[in-house]
Amino acid sequence: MTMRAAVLVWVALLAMLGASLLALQLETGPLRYTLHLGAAAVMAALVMTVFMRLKAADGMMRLFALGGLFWLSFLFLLTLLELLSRTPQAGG
Amino acid sequence: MSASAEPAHYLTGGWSLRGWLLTLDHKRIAWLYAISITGFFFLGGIAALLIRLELLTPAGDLLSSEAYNRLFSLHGIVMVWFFLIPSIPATLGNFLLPMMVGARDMAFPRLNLLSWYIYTLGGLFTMVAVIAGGVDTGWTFYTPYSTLFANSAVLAAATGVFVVGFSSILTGINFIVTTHTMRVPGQTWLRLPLFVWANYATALIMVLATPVLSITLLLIALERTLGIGIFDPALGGDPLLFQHLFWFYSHPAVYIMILPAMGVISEIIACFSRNPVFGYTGMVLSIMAIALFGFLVWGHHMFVSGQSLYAGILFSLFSFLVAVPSAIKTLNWTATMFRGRIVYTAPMIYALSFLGLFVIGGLTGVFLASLAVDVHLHDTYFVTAHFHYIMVGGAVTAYLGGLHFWWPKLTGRLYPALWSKVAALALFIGFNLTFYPQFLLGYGGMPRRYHEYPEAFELLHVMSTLGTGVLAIGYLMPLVYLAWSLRYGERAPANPWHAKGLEWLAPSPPPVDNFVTTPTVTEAPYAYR
Amino acid sequence: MTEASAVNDPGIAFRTIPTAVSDYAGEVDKLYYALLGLSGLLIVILVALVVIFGWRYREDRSGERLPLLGKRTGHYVEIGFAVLLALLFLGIFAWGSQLYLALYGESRADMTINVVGKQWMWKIQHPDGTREINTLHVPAGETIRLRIISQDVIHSFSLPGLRLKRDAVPGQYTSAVFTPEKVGEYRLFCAEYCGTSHSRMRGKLVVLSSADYQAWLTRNGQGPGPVAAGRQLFESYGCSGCHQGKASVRAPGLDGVYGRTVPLADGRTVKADEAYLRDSIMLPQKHVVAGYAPIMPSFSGQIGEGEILQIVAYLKSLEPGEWQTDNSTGARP
Amino acid sequence: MPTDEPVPAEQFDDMAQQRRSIHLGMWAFLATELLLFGGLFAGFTVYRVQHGAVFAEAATHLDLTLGSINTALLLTSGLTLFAAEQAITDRHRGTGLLFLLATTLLGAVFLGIKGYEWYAEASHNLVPVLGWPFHYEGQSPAIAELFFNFYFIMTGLHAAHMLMGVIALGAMVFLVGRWRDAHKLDRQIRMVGLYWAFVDVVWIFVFTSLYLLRA
Repeated sequence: MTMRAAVLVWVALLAMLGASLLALQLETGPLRYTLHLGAAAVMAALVMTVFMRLKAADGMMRLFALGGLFWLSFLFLLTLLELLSRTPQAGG
Repeated sequence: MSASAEPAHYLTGGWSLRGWLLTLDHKRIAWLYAISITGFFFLGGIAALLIRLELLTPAGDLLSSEAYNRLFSLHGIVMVWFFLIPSIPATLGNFLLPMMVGARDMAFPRLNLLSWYIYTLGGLFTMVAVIAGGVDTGWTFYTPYSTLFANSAVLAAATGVFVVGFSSILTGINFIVTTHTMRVPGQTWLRLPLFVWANYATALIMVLATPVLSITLLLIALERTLGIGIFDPALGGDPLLFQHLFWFYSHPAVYIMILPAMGVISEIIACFSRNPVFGYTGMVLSIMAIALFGFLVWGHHMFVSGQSLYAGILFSLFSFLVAVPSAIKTLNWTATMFRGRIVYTAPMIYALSFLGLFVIGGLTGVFLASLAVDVHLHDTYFVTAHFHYIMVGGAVTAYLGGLHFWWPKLTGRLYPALWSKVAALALFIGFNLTFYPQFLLGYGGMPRRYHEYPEAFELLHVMSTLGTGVLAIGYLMPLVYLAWSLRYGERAPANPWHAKGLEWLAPSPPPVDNFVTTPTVTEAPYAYR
Repeated sequence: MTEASAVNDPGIAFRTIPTAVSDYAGEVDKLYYALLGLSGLLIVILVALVVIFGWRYREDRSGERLPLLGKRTGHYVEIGFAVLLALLFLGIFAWGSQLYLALYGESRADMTINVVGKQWMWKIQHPDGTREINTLHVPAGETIRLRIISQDVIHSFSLPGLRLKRDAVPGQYTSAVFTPEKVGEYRLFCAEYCGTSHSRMRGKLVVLSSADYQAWLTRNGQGPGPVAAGRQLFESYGCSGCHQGKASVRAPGLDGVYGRTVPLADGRTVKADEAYLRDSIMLPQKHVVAGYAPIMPSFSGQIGEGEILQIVAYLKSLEPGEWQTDNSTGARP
Repeated sequence: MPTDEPVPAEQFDDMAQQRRSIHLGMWAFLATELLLFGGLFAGFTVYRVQHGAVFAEAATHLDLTLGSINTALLLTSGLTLFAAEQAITDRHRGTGLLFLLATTLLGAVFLGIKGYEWYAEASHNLVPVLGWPFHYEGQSPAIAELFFNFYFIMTGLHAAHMLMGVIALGAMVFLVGRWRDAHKLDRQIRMVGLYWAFVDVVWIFVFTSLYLLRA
């Protein structure tokens, strides 16, 4: 992992932040929120691959890095599933 | 003991306080843990005895309601977090895991010691909670009772549990890394003893589930101190969210308690059947499946709570499915005895007791996974009986079995064989006397956490209380003869049971560096034939 | 609490299978017997195997040791056992889920009884406004829906005779449906730990014949029915001032609101059910109706759950257009 | 400068084993941290879905400019720490020290700005702590209070992690200044780097869900 790559990633990160802030001009709605969250996911991925050097790490290390996310997804998915199916009252 | 009389090992030398309290030796840290959890076990046990004595009569005549509620909360908190969670991993696991992979120590010895200190700090907070008048929320800390209504030392108790969580996280990290990186040449993943696999899976759960409990308790603490309410219904908060977060930890926590127990039982049954464990691969897969799918079933604690019916059905389905790997393990333990040469030592009697109690606990779990039956049984004594069959009949019996199995290795001494067998039987009988009647009480409708109850339930409560007496004897006996054996017990050879496994290659007790020469592994585990 | 100090247990004996008060309870028992049978069978097989192996292969028996099962045979045994057990489990799962939906998912009922849990008593309101504490009288043969809520902490309304239990959660209605068949007195508990006198928060379920139930209502009915009571509260809390009156403050009319789909200020729509009406009183800005300003104050902490249930009953009773006539004539019956 | 052959700690056989162990251990620790924040985010998500409109409106009461500046600062500190790591690996002590100091400074400024934001919110009576007066102009103050509760807990927990990070960075400044065992410094700076980058990642999500998902 070179310094050059790191600088490029930093530029990309700031660009993503700028893009996400620009998206605020859009109308509030699912599209805008998706853009914000998508930008956050890309930024997080960039930080993890380059600043945390996952790109250079071996498979086991990557598994450890993503394992937490995998288990966390259980918490999110099942809790949200329960909430959204709880009572058929909120329409929309 | 004079040090000159025996060869140097990890117990000789450095008998100063400093030599123990600042030790980085995983074997000594195991002892620090063993002594602490024994203390907490008997504290929780005294609470249990008082609870059972109160329930001898339907009226609340021995204790006030406040005292009773504080006692069952103390019993739960102490037994779950200060005994069961650390029991097998932090003592036997700490001692044996590095030896079983052939290492000199854990990957992070300092972290290991730190984990014990954090445990002690958590214990201190809990003691503060007791001295400050106790906590009356039950071990589950349900909101809004714990946040807005309870008038007891909730903050100190929650802090104690919050703190002790980090000790189990550190132990977990240590186990995971040690299993990954510290194995000697030849000790491949599929040659690891099941005890190592079980503790590895346990460590995964510790690392991944405990932080969710930590944050949940932190939220409770913040709501009580700063008034930052996350669960307050008046602000649109949802008490069910607390239950989701709590059980996301606390259901997998059951597997933290039972997986290491399963590991112990696999070692004992293989050794005293003189057979390799039946279906080793199946056992490994089952262990890992439990660690994974154990995270998908927490909602079965919430079937009557007002959660979505569809979520309830999904959680029920997962709960049935997670029972299958446990059933496979039971089948394999039984099949391991097939065409064996069975030796009835005390550890084996504990292991067979475990088998019986665990199966009853597991199958009654299937009752509770069935939605409509659970609605009737939820929060009754049936549930109390069920989880005691798993956690006490299962985990504690296995802990005692493991302690008897590895005692010669731990101490270099043998204990009286006859007494130990009597104690194992007393435990089995006492346990069933205590908890079997509670199944009947439960379907009969008797709710949990009741200080007083209708007179019709009296007979079974009396039986249960009487059983507690026998059970107490079953727990006190080992305390006496094991302590006795430390001084007067016969010296143990390196491998008194002719068992397989790297730990038995080391002298008893092992030297500080565990092995005289670094072992290598060339064969599958459990090569008893 | 003095009100809770007199515990009123039904005088019935202990039975390991409590008397089934409804057909549903009998159905749950059948599932219970099936589970007992299945687990009994598995336990017998296990114990038999352990005893046989333990005797046959004990150490002091001499003779050659027979070879172990082949690896492949072993796998067949494991997989076969796992598949068989999984299938059995799936069957029980489906059985249990079906009953569960019948208990909690059913909304058709002949009558709705309100249950409010409070430290440490159960407050019960019958459809005609009759109220009782810690005892629930119900008519046999009628399908009854319980609408349950808690005023403080979580409680759980437990009727073992009906194999029914439902948590009373603050801030959220829960419900359960049952049809009692057997006249008699049965147990009633709070099953979720709720503080000091949790174990005294119990009483009884009294199943009466339909005629006896009517007679009981007449004997005990006092005060106005819930609709009338709700109407009174609607006025005394000042709701009518904005929602009904000609004041300068503009609030949506509520006649016929129940069951309607309401458009909200944020573009969503919501079905005006009981939970919605309750939220609108306690957390008024959660769902602001389109075209109205979010100015309604919250009544959280000022109004009891029992009172909310009465107001909701009143609102439910209103027909669409009912208020127009009221307002135009100015008449107030 | 002494750059002898590295000696592994007693329990390890060689340096490769030690390095691997430390890395795996750190990642396991970060997985724990992830689930710690994850529980909080799960709760936030639940309420964000339940009380969408109120939360979105409440979010407009946060200072987006300061939040964005802080995000940029933190992202930049990731780069400077990476540079410091690189310099230490290449045994450029001076450069390493410089970048470390820059990182520490960026972290400290972040905390300062965060503290100012809290102060500003407190002076607008938006801190529902300890029964302080909470005055909120807008839809449903009760639910908005819930939003602010989350805001203070999430940013507070994150700031606590930042503080630990800044302390660790300070310690690294001291250790690099002393320059005793370069191999050990390599390992230490890697661990601090991983932790700092993790805190960075968490902030990205804290910022997005609290500041950006606004009306």
